[in-house]
Amino acid sequence: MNEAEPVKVIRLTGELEIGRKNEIRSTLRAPADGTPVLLDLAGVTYADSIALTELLRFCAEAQQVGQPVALVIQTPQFARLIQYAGLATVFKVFAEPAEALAYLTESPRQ
Amino acid sequence: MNEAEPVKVIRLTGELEIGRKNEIRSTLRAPADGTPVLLDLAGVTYADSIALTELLRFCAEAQQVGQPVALVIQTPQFARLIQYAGLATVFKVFAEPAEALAYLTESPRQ
Amino acid sequence: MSRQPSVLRLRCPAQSRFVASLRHALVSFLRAHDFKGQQLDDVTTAAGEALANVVEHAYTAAASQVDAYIGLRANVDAKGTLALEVYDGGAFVERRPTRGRGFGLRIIRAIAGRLTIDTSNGTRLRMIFERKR
Amino acid sequence: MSRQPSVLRLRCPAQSRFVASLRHALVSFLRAHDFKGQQLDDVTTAAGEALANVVEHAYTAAASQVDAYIGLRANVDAKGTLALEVYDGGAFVERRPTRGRGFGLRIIRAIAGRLTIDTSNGTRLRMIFERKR
Ligand SMILES: Nc1ncnc2c1ncn2[C@@H]1O[C@H](COP(=O)(O)OP(=O)(O)O)[C@@H](O)[C@H]1O
Ligand SMILES: Nc1ncnc2c1ncn2[C@@H]1O[C@H](COP(=O)(O)OP(=O)(O)O)[C@@H](O)[C@H]1O
Repeated sequence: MNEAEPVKVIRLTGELEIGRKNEIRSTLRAPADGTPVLLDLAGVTYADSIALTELLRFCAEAQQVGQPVALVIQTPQFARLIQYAGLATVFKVFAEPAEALAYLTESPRQ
Repeated sequence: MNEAEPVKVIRLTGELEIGRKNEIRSTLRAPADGTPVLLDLAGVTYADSIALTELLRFCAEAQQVGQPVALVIQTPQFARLIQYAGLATVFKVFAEPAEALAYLTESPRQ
Repeated sequence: MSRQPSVLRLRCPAQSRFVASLRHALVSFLRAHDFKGQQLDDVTTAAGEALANVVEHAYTAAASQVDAYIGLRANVDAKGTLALEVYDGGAFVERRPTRGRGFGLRIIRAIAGRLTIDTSNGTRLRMIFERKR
Repeated sequence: MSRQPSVLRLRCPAQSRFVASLRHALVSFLRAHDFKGQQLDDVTTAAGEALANVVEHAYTAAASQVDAYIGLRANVDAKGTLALEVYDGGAFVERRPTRGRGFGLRIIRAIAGRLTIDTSNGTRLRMIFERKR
């Protein structure tokens, strides 16, 4: 990672569920400048479709400003939730932060 | 603490409750030689009267062989349980292991 | 192994802040009945989606004085089969799928071997899970 | 604040391995209703003692085919008052206090503001707790 391309890290932990909808929504705000975003969700212990909807909205907003987003997910429940929802190909999911960072800083993008 | 007077440490953690009765009973065995015992219960998160009954039995057995016993308890629920059961004066309870150790190794006993 | 059925029943106001604790109570109950690993996760996920749907949809058209509740019933029979029901006293909202929504029932369908949705009197989702060992 | 009552009901075989999870389920439910700190601990302690008594005493004289269950019901009303019931289908055992035993009911009495024990049909302990803020 070099100075020219910083990465913004947004971290959410614990249970990402309906009771925390507003908090999740306000945490997931896309920077307007196209900075790549590493969504560190490694400390999430549970997620539901309310969280998925917020993540989808965030990624769509980011895409509009050409901002790449990589998700770090280590919780089996969360990873399977994304499969069950049919969103496996929609999110860029990595098990390790280093892999996500490599994707954000090294891969060529248009 | 010196070589002449070692202290045996017995540790129990988690929930000391009816479902673990047999395990608690077999862990709480008094050494036959009168070695002082530090019962390290600092990591106990919950206790019930089944655990109290086992502790009482252990302390009574220890007393018969002249073996001093000090309990380390830090959990408010556990400390209050002992009060509610009317056993505040029966157990030697300390909040800190160092205090319990000092009691076992330094106080004069008959 | 238990010979008798075990039952957990919960009823709470249909508010989002209760959903997590209903789920936690269900997890405690299921753990005691030897549900674990992926199956425990999956059942919990399905329950969470059904509970969230009640909060989000069941009472949207209801008058404010209505008793807006969520009900959950989990029954584990002698064979270890779980019948899980999530129900409400609201009204099912028929709706066309919208982009970026509509994951809840899709997730539940992906998980539950057998699912029935009864909308004759409020909404009642019933899911059956055979215990995996 | 919830306007409607909330209810948790649990029924499990009267076996010691279920007691912890019944307690955990109760804690989850109570936390959602703003019980915390010493009061949450105390209610949990009282419930744990009542549940343990069912396992230890209720069915000692019963035939082995009997449906030996523990029941728990927690009702939080609109004011936040908790009515907690632990009940069984066994028989109350009258007994003289023995040294080193008999702490369960003593602990429950020290905690519960209002306690009734109904032994007309199995045993039913009912405890009332006003919510402290
Ligand atoms: N308990 C319920 N009460 C009323 N309507 C419901 C209920 N559960 C589901 N629905 C209806 O089914 C639709 C699809 O639900 P779901 O797949 O969970 O997606 P979403 O909640 O994202 O809309 C909801 O939008 C709603 O119209
Ligand atoms: N649910 C119950 N069913 C039958 N007998 C009970 C029940 N609860 C309490 N008892 C009786 O009351 C006595 C006192 O209970 P308790 O104070 O908890 O002490 P302990 O369980 O240590 O005997 C028990 O020994 C038993 O005879």
